[in-house]
Amino acid sequence: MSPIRSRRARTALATLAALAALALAPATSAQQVVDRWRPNPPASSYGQRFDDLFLLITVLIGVSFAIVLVLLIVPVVRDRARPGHKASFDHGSSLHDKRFTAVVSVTVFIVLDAWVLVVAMKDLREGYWNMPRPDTPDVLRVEVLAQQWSWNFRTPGSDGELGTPDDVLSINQLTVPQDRPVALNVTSKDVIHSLFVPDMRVKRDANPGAINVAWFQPIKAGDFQILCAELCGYAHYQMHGKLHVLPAAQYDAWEQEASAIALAEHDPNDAEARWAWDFKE
Amino acid sequence: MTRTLLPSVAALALLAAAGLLAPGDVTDEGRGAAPAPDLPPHARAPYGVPLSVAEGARLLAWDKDIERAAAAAEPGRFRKDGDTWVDARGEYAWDAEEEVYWQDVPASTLTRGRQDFVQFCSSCHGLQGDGYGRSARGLRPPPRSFLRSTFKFTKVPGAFLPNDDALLRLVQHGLDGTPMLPWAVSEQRLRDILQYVKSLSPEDSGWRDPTNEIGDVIYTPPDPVTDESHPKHPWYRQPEKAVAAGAEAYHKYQCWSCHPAYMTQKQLNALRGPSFADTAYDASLTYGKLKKDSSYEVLGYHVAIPAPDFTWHVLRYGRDAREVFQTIAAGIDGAGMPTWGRTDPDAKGSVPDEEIWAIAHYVRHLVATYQDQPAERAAFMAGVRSK
Amino acid sequence: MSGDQIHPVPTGFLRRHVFSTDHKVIARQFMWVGFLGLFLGGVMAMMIRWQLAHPGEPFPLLGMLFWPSSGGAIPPDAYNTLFTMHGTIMIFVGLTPLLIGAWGNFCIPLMIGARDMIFPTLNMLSFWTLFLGVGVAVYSLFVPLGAAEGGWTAYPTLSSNIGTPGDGETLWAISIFLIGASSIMGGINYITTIVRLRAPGMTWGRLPLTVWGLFFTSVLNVLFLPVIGSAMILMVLDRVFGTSFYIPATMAQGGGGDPILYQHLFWIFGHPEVYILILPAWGIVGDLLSFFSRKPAFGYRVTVGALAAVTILSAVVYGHHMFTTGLTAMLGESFMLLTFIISVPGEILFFNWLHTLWRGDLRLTSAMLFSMGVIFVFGLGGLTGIYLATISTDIYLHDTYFVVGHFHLTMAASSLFGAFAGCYFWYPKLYGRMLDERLGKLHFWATFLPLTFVFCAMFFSGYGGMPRRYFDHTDNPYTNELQWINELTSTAAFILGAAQLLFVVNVLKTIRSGAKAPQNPWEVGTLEWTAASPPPHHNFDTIPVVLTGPHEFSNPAIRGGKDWIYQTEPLSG
Amino acid sequence: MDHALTLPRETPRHRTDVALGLVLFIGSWSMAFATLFLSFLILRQRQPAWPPEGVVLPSLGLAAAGTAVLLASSVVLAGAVRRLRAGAPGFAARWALGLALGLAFAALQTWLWSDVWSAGGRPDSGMYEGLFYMLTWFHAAHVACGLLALLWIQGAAAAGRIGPQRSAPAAGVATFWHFVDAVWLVLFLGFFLF
Repeated sequence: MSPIRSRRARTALATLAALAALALAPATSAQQVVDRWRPNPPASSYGQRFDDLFLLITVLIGVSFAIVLVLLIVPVVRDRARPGHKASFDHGSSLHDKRFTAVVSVTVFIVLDAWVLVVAMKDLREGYWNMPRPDTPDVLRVEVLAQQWSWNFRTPGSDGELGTPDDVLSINQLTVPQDRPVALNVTSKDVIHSLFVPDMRVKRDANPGAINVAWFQPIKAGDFQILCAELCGYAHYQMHGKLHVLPAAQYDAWEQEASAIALAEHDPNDAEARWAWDFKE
Repeated sequence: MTRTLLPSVAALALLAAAGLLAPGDVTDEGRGAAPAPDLPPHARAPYGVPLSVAEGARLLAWDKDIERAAAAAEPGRFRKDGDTWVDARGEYAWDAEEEVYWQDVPASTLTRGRQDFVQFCSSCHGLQGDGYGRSARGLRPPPRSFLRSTFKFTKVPGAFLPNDDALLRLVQHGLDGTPMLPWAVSEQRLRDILQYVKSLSPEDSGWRDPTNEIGDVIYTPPDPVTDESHPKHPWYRQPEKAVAAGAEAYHKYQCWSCHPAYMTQKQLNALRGPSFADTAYDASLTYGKLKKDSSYEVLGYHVAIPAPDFTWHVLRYGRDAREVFQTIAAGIDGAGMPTWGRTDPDAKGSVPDEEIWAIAHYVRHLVATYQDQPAERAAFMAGVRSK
Repeated sequence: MSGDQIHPVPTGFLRRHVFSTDHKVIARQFMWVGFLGLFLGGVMAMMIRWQLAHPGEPFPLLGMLFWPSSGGAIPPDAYNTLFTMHGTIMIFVGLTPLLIGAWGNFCIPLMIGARDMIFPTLNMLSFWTLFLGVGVAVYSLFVPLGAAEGGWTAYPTLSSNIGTPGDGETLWAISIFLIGASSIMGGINYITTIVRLRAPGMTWGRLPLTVWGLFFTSVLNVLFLPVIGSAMILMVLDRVFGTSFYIPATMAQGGGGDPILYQHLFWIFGHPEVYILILPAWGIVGDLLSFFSRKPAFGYRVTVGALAAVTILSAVVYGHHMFTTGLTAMLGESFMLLTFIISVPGEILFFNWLHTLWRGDLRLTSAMLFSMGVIFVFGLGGLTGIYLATISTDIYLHDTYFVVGHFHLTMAASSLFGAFAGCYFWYPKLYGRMLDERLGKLHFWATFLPLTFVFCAMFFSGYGGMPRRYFDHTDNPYTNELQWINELTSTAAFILGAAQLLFVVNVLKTIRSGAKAPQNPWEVGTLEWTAASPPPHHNFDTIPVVLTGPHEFSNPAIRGGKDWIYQTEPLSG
Repeated sequence: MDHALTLPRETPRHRTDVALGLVLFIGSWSMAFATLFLSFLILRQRQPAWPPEGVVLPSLGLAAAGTAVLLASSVVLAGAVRRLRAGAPGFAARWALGLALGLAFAALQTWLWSDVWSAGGRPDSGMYEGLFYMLTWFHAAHVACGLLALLWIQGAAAAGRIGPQRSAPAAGVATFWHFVDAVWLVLFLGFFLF
């Protein structure tokens, strides 16, 4: 890099660099929390597809941006205005130039866009939109009713039928079995919310007056965070819950117990409590 | 100059339409067709919501609040006349024949409270505070109706109305396991909201009924497990001893008549003494009971909330032993949980304080070990339920 | 009036300065409203960043002023108002007036060799309608129950009176309608002026790229702002007269509407709106890169073709904002494909810029630095758009900080750098005084570095799964792990905010004691530099006759040792 | 309006400028009407039954009468502009007739509203009434602007500022009126007839 001639400019840049360094030193408040900048490893069957496609796009974009940077920095260094230095005269309107631009843009479209498109379409067909068919035996149907600032979940309980007295109702807590597909029906009572489970790589808007379907299949047991991703008012940030994924055996025990308790708590003449709709496959 | 009049005229016409903006107090009645009968009142899209409160309210005041206000107020505002405070500004007034203090809450405070109430609370508690907001349909437990001035979790014994600080702490704590959030709203705005909520109590009931009395949080003696001033107490720094005593007390005082029992029938009989040696309990011994009489009414029909099973349900206001102690001691008004503790320091509670502390520790033990631990819980309950 | 009819110079303070019909005065009015908007939006951004980095702590200095009841800390409803008005003010009161209002009004007549806009009264009306809209928006901040709180997108049913009672949201909708009306008037004026008032010889092939950018922006303005106008009318009727166009049947007795209808209407306008903001910046950058590389803009016709393609395609790609809303599979995938196709003209434009720089004779003035800043920032922003155009990655990334980083890089940074480049380049012509170059370069680096850090850090927090529009990320354990990124981002954002003071100092210092600007400080050939600085009321004594294109730099045919030529000078041979 | 007096004869160039500006305005604002009409069709299609049973139907006769009156006023105004451009007498009279027909339409419209209002139909009493009021109010706002413009041209013609040598404003206002008329036609077919 040619030395920056004026001394004052150099001192200005130096102070700026110092300021930036100060800013970048991480503010170390008591950090018992594990700091991360990447999502947790995927916990759902099609979750890995997102990570792979994200990596692919990052690589493609990284390379393209590196090329752009080179094409940006070289002129600044080499073609800087100096006495005796001349610019080349080129309107770039010749046929050769137009053909060159066409070729470059087509190759960029093929390399960058078409490749990503193909992978994305495959992911959608086989993963995100590959809803479990209604007759698959072990699918767990879950009805999610979002409301201003909490999630109401409803699972069929041990009899496997929704709309029966033993359905398990819970607020902000959803317990699902491992390695079994979970089909979600998501809707809302009042404003638009969005069910977002980062570790399962699933997100579905809960629109009032409409039922959206989504699905995921947990491949790992544990507790995962449920968040709301669509602005829904003042406590949008407090509208989070926990997704408990239990190994199959533990889940069955839990489901028995939950159904028994739900049955014990069932109050026939309290129609309001048993909100339900016929599940949309 | 006027050659291009059209766009500006269009803009002005629009603004004229905008002038109809604040329809002011267009209440539900002010409009034509009544809502369809089958949908509950809240289902009407609330346009033209009245946001201002016209006149102030005269509400019951609490003498301790007045003392605190007197201490904090500028000098000379309060003076003691005999044994009653006199407020120079006239906000607090002593009512001679009812022997109560009244507080005249100005309309401006109620308006601010109303606006924040509509903004934050109406989605569950309803635009009229009747506990039936848009989001309230199907919620169990249903949101509190402020038209009946009974509050379950303020830690104030049922016979009394909760004071402002108890209500404030309840809102800031939120009720775990329910959509009632810990509200991050500033204390000043919360107090205005609470004044508005108090003003919702109907004529001569709640804060408008002079025969009611405002009480403080239940008397809470120090926790023997952590009380430094009595190091020689057997439970001091030994919570497992308190838990063991708690298990015994829990079953001795028949908490299991509403809550589930956590002992086999044999152990229970042994604990309750020879006269009950061969009692056979009914099948629901180890489940929370759904008491019809302890249910309460929401918009015309009964709602029964089962007593929580401490190994399963989330405690709504019991994050630590102290909060559980206060809930047991104060009881839950209108939910069949009596006041077990001492309403004031010199009275005698139906259960000695130490026993209540023991039960509190036992309950916290059950919650800590079995909640969200399905395997352990299944094993424990299987053991209890085996004859 | 049109043609070479010189209308009399207005006398009297009102005619000359307040209700003036001179496009240069109106340009200054728009510029100052734009600067006011950027300042207001900037302060709100600082408050938002403060709340994200230090949740609950009182905002220094201004906190007690605005929120005494919470001791200076920002309450949750005020936070929602902050990011709603931050978005609205930055877009409609900051960038639109500055980029399209100020530089559009100033550059179009001067660059095409006209005396004034074709409808000067409509031009004046356009400013005052915007002023009215801004007034209504500012008034809505002080309405009981606070201003709009539904985000700048204001999706119903949150923006209906179910989600946000009170008049704030209604006034917000009215102000958007008025600002939209002002942009429509401006659009009509710009298109007719460019079509009808070009100087003799100024063929479509000799128009500077800035004018092309503004032309396509006006086309989009004229076509798509009425769509948001109608969407706002439906919302106002919902809120004030109780109709239920956006309120579904399950929620209201008279219901039957569809909140998704609003999303479609909003984004049919929304995506062209972001192109409305970027097209002028693309035009300005296209020109400035050629001016300061002393080299013709590479592939002038291809660039204009790319701008036209983007304008046409911008109408059909809006679906990528709604991938998770429940579009049918076919609709979602077709929008994905169309969004990828619209990235092609963007890339072509990009290559032409880089090709312009290649083998040029770069004069690194601050305007040039800002233009190259746009290349860097739009490169970064545009490329990260691919994550969001693909449904399978957008399902995870939608409504997270990744999206915030993306649209700030493309819409905020690129348009902002284009506006700053315009300021440094045309300020001498507008005010007749040179802006201080040293301060300009310092302002560029002091803005560019923290800005890149802030918006790239948002990619990391978005990738980590931090949702958008959260009041307090420490409330749940998952986003609490990303809080450290918030703290860094906020620190850098405060530096970025402070850096803008350099520009304020530069402008204020120059008004009083800036060096007198020669007629053509940058040795550039477009028509506005043939007029004096600042140009007289009627711009040109005689309407110039255009003989050459705007980018004839380093043309061997130019004699006299110069490497540039006025558009009015013939290219011999 | 001091400017007009000092204005020389209106050049044909200026006339096409105004024409282009007006075409752009009408093209732009027809997008607004198109959006509202499209929303009307979408919302109408979402309703279980259209028109919902038990709803108060606005009387078709009144709407048809309004359409006829509006069409008539457009024809009359077009004739007036042709006469103005040709320099023939009778422009002011025809223009006044057009204005009167416009006012008649406004009266019919108000009568239509009062019918529905008195029968209890409010904007919030259902989707049908909501759409009815939305479409007619928005159109009526433009009829009001049109009437104001017609009145202004009538005044300008009386004061001599509008004449054969300066007819662009009149032509412009007439074109805007035809636009408002066309919108009403679409609205009449879309809402009242089908």
